[in-house]
Amino acid sequence: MEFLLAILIGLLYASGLYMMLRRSLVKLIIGLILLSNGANLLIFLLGRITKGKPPIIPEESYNFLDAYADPVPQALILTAIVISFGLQSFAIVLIKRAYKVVKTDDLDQMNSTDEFS
Amino acid sequence: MSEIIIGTLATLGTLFVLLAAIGVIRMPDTYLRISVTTKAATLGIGLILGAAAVYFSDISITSRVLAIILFILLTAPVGAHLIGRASYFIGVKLWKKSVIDDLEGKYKKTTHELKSDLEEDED
Amino acid sequence: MKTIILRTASDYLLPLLLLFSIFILLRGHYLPGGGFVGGLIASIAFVLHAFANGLENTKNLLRLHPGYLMPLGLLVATLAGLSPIFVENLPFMTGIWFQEPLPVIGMIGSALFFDIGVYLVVIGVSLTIIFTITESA
Amino acid sequence: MLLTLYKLMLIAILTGFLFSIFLVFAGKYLKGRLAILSALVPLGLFVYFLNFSKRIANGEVISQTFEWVPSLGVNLGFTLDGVSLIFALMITGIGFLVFAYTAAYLKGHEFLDRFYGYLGIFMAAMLGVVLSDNIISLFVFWELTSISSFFLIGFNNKEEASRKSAILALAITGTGGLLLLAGVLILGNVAGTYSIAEMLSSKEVIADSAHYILIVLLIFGAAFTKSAQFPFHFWLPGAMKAPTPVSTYLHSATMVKAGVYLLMRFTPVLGSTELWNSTLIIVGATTMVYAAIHTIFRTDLKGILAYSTISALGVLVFLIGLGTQDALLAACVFILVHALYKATLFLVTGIIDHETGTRDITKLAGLRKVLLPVAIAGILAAISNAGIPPSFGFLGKDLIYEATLHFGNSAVLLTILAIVTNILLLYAGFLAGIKPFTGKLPTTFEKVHLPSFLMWLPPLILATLGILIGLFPSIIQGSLIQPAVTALGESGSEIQLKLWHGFNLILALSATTIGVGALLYFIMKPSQKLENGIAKLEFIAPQTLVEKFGFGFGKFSRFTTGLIQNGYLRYYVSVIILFLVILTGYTLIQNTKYVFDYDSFSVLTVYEVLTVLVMIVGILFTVFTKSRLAAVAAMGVVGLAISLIFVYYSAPDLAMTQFSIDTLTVILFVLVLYKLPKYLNFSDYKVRIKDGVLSLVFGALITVLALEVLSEPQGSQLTDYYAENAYVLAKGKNVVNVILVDFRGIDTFMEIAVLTIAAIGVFSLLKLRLTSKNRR
Amino acid sequence: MRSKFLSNILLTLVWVALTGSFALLNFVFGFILSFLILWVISNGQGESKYFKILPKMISFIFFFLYELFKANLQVAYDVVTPKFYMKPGIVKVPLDAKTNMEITLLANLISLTPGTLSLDVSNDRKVLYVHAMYVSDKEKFIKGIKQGFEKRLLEILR
Amino acid sequence: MIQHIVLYPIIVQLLLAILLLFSWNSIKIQKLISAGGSIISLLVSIGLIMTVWNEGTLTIQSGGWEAPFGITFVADAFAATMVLLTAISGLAVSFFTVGTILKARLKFGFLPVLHFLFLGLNGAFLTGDIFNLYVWFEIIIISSFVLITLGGEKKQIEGAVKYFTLNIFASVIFLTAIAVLYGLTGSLNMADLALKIAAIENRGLDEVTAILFLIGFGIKAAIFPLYFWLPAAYHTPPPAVSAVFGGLLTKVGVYALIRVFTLIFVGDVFLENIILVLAGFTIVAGALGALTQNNIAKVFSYLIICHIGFMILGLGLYTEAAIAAAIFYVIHDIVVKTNLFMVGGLIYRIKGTYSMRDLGGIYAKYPLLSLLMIIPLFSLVGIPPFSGFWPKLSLITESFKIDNYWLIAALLFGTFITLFVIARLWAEVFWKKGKKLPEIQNFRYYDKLKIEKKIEIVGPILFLAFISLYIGFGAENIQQLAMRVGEELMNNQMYIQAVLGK
Amino acid sequence: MTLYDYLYYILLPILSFSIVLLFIRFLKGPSIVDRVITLDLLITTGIGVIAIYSITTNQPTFLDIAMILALIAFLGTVAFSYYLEKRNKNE
Ligand code: NA
Ligand code: NA
Repeated sequence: MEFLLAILIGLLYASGLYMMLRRSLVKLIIGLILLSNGANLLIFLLGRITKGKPPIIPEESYNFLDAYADPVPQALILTAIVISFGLQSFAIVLIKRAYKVVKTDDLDQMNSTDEFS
Repeated sequence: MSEIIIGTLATLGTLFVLLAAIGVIRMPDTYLRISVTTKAATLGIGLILGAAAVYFSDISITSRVLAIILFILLTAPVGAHLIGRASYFIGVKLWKKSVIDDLEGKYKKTTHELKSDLEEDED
Repeated sequence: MKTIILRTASDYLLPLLLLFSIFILLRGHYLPGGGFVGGLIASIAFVLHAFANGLENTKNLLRLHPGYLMPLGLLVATLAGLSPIFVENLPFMTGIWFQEPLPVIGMIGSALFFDIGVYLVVIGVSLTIIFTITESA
Repeated sequence: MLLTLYKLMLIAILTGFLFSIFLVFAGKYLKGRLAILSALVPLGLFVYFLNFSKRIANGEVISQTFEWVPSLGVNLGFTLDGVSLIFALMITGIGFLVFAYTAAYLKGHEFLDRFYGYLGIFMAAMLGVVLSDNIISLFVFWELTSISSFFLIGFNNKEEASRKSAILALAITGTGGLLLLAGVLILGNVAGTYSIAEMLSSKEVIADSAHYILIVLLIFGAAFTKSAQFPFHFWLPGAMKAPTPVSTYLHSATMVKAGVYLLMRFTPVLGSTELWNSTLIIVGATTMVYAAIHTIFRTDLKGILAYSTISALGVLVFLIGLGTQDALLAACVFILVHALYKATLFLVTGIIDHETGTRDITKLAGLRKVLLPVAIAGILAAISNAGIPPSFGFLGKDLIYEATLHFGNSAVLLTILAIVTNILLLYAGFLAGIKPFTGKLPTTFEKVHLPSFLMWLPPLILATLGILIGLFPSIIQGSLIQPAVTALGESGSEIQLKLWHGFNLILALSATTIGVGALLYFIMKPSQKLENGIAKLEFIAPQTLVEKFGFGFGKFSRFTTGLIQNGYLRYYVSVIILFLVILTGYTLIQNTKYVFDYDSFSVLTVYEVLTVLVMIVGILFTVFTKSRLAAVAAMGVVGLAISLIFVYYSAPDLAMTQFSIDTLTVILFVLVLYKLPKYLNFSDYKVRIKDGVLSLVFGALITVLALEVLSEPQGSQLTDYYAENAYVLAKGKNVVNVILVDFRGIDTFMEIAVLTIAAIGVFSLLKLRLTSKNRR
Repeated sequence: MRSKFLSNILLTLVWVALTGSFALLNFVFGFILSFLILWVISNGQGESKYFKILPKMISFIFFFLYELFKANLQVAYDVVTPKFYMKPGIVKVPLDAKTNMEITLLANLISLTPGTLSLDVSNDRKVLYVHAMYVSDKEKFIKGIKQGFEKRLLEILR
Repeated sequence: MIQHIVLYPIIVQLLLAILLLFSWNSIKIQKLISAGGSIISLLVSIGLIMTVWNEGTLTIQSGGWEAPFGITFVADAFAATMVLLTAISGLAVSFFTVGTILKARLKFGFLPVLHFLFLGLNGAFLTGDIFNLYVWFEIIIISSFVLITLGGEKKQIEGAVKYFTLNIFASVIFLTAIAVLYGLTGSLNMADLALKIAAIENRGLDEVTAILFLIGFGIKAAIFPLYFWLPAAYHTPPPAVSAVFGGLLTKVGVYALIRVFTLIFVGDVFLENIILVLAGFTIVAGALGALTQNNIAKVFSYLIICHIGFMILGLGLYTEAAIAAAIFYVIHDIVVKTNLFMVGGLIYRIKGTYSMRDLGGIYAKYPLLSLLMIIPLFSLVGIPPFSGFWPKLSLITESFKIDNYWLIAALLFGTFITLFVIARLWAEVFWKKGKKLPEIQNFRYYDKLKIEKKIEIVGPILFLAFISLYIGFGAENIQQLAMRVGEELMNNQMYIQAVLGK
Repeated sequence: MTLYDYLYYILLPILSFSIVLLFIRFLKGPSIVDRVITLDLLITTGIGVIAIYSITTNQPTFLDIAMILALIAFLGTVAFSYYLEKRNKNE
């Protein structure tokens, strides 16, 4: 499964990047979302995955009785997911605003700030 | 004994879910697909969750299972209603072999106000 | 959306979801859940209400702009984090606990208040974002 | 007592700075009285330095160090020896006269206070240069002279030409300054000290060092630019845009001599090598001849003086290049000679300009009738310039010929060059000092008045000095010249400055020079035609070349900047990714084992494979669908699949959060989307393929990296610690949650802060509308 | 007032069930919590009726489960067999149900039953538009709904 | 516990942000809180750096969990210096904001977000945990997104899209690097990582991770060829925002690079060479860019890039003296760049334009103000003995010591272009005769401002100018500090010892 | 065959297969409504998968996820409907 996940993560990175290389602002944001999903899964995978053993201490016990999954990557990803949510929601609104003021979704038409003046 | 109950519930549930899936694939129009999914899946999931409840046979888990079922029962039909209605707005066509469409022309285009036209009928 | 079906359903879903959200919040320390998901569910409750009844009604229901929940939550979390400094001269965010556990919630301690802070902030944030977008839509 | 005196040396330098800071705040209120009072500053300093002359004459070298930035080896180390003293006196002495002159010259000018401010800074900086023993502090002051020069050249800054000249001068001298910086730093490193005095003892080490050539070239670069040596000379004529006092003070008497000073200062450290001497001789000779020839083609008095100044600077560099005791002696003397007569000529020119409103030599004549004291000054200066006995200039010229004549094999050639230069310089001096005053006074100038004594007295004093010293060379011989030559490392024989050496070859050469020069003056008539003639050659002039280079460079920078910063976001992303791919790819390929421990991987099951499959297709669908809404919905599917993966692999909290957030994101998208235009496919096929390849390579890289990492052992001590303590110490059983609110609570804290900020952002982005009313 | 109290009790029960702890303290906590929630959200809401008649309700639940199962089989059969026997269409069903609660419950129950889907209620609340898979006879279909779900439902609710 | 003070800069900013949010409806109160809070913040930072100077590196384990299990906060000389600079720059900007930012913007959360930004900066400097650093980075970027878009004008949005995309992209790479790091070591504490990374046998993976950090932080630091977002965006927001961005934001990237490459990834010659090459190109590319622009804010933006190259160069040279020089440059640059954009803001306020073509005549009309503005300009160029001069000494010397003349050439080139550009700017903006520009409606020209407003604008510039002067003329003290930092950084055992006690 | 094997090797794959079927409909569309429906149904099926998985792993914890899924999935449908209605009104 690790092998498959590694490929899946690669695909997430690749497709995220590909979307970022399009000219549409919407695609750009979708690309960023795919990328951050990829990064989260990468943390998950590289933290080593364990099946069916959530890191929750059983009732009536002070300690794990059995094997358990590494909780650290999970905590990290949780934080990362929430943070990306904040950024994504801002990004989505940015699209809206951009369309309102620039009147296009086409990124190629948003380069006035790079022009010589 | 409980194993048999669990197995049966889970099997039935799974089959209903599968049924819903096949239904969604096969049904010829959107409304029919909505129709099929809401029920089959609801029932199926209810049964599967029931199996889980029996398996764990713990009061807190059972009540949680009941809560999930309750939620699904509450939300699934509302969702179906909303999306079905929306389909009509955006002009999703009925299957060509449909026999009747009482809704035709009853929505006001701009406000989505829905007429009953009952007075007209009574006249 | 003008549909009584949704409106009626949301009236009943609202308290149910809120209850549920608190449940999720409080059990986080023992089982999956916690302030974040709890807060999300609470905000979903209000969002549903808003979809069904219109934003104005939901805002009236809330009385206060949801945005104020953000500093409130942050303040709760900060105070929870600061409490060890003042109480026992321990580092910021050190957990301090009451002696006796409560049912469901378990041990009451600064971590719980911190989670409540998270809960409030998440509600404030989600509602602010969704309401703002809906309003300007 | 001694100590206080020493300390004064720092204060002496600071005086100028303090003076100008004082002017910044008080200048406006002092304007009327300011002028004369200001002149007291350089006068006081002149007297102060004069006080040292006796001790210097006795062979003392006064030095004092003040710590500044000792951790960088930078001290304010000051040394007063013969060379420094000559320069210090020149700076303060001529400074005094120029300050006084300015009082009248710029009388009533609205920015007079600023002008004095700049002059004050300049004077202080220049003193700093000539007194510094620490080469870093020398550099510091050196740069300050360039900067103050920039402000002075640009003083009439409403004129574009003035601004342009200021920038050009700064560009050239600034470049030189940076070369100097590199030079002194490398030199300091090689020598192991930044103190010039200490370097003297490691002369051999420096000369033998592999970096000797580099050091010398860098220092040459600095000296040549500052002292306007060919081909860096062209900024100087441009600098004449500055008010005349500036031209007098900076661009003829003092600042431009900083380069000469630098060469002199480093002669004992770096000199006496083939590289050093030959380069200086060649550059100096070229400059002196080239600039001297140029004077013929000028009609603007200041232009003439500018080129003759360049030529004189060439002579000085040439003499330092010769490097013999004779030559260095000649250099020391000639510096003074030149300072006296050239300053006079500039001041005279200033008066002419000020009173007649023109500097065009073809129009000026007969002014002796209206400006007699000025005429006297001019003529005296011209005499000294010409080297006519008994002027100081005669002494100087003698010494130059003395030096060239005794310079081994090339003596003849060098002497001829010196003669040619001197002839042309004589011509130039006559033009500036005599021509305007002789002949018939044009009617237009009849109403010209003699200006305030503040203006004519300074040149007269300088000119008179030029004669007096010639008559009584002993005034300076022991007190100034001898110590200076000693300081240059030539402690050989005692120096005798005499006007009369008897009839000898040198006298003959002098006579020839004067004769031919005078002849030239009577034959040649400066004219606009000549000036126009040389203008035709401008396209190969160094200035043109430099300007062309500058222009080309500007074009080049626009081109490259436009290429790099082309405005297309996707291109930016590509470049960054390409960079990443190349670097990491290179490293990975070099180090990868490609041996994966498949056994340690968990088994594939049907439901997992199907989940992953759905996810893969979902991703592809998101990427390739033509409908935005479908793409958004597909992201929902992807999110669900990820949640399921989290479920399979024991991460319930993650699954919950991932799912709820994905749903929320989809909702936000949906709420925003309907106002947007349709998804358009902008890019063509080729671009898509190119991007696709890049993306796939990037993805593959990440996959390989992941597999590589997985094949390494990992044991986290965190995990065990958390497991042991989650319940016992942190009183929670959901370890993930315990980490989130306790072990790593700050992460979560800031995560909600991020959310808060994002919400504010969303709120303000959508609600805040800047209207024309609240826009400003 | 009474219905509010009922709601409060009901929510308390839900809480207790969710938490799975029947300790007295948990009841009290659940009650206070529900009270607070109801208080928070009660602003601007009209009276609402909660389940009054328990037995009827239970019988209704069984009736519904039976319908659900039966209809599911019917639909299942149609889905898995190659040929479609259905005659779908949208039917206008006049309503006797009046209150929001009544209409909503009815509509949802109809939707939950396989083969039928409540599409919308007219703005004057007089008519429910239902999409159905089998409308060979329109009148019979309407009657089925009115006699079946609506009647039983109203019995409970009124 | 004396260690509490490590977290005070963070807590103060956090409380400020919260208070500001509570006072959402009253700009007046917000202004008071922001100004007062910034002063408190400065005092706290001074307290911190003095404590650190006397007591050595301080650490505090947040939550009381011993390292490496909790999140450790570490105040070494480097971190304390950066915190102090944040406070200084923050104080100036906070006042400048009050004087220059539109009411409309203030009503929509400008000040709270500004303080959130400072919070993020302080956190990033003080944390000793790599993932926590990521979180602080996110605070910083989201605040900067909000600040850069606040007002939502066309150019702001266009710039923001690029700024946003590339910065998020950097975060993703950063996160990827963390994933790899955790996958290799199972640790997040930076001191612990230093030990564990050193023990990894597969140096290739170690190197790849380092490269990922280099690129992730490099984007944020705006080094070549990763800096595209900066010229696209930095000139678009109001000057108060550009001032914080120009002064502090890119420096966080530099900070992170220096931190990571002196603590965790140590002694990789290949990487050091890459960093050197990039530094050289950064200097040159930034300089070329600055040469081409006519908008003064854009000129400043490119100069930021150019000078980032200087700092990175110090890192790449990787000697104690060079690192110290980089630190000195950072100290100088934060103050100067902040001030520079405020100066730009003042110029804008005077004439209503940023274009050098239209500007002019300021020196004639406002001589004292011009002289004030010349201080940051001179410091920027590093005209000796102004502040930018000193670090170059070591940079050149150290480049010479490895016989890399290209680097010296790049340094001199960068310096020269800076000099040239600023001279041209001075000539165009201050000297040139002012044109009569069409009056902008509702624009509040500097002339027409009340004296209090003028003080709010000029005061911060004056404040930072004084600090610049101090850095230049009191260079010895700064150099001592920089050398202490350099020494601490080059001996990462000190850091590890302080955090892990071993 | 134990109950575990039955659930794990037969039912779980069947449910996953259902997911694939649903996903095919998702891909086919044709209308956005179809996609929304299938998305909803996918989530519901996901709940089933999770429930079975929780039995096979003996981890009741996973049921909590099912709970969240059930709650939140609905909101997606509501939002899409809201969107479709609004877009339609605007056109
Ligand atoms: Na069939
Ligand atoms: Na139905």
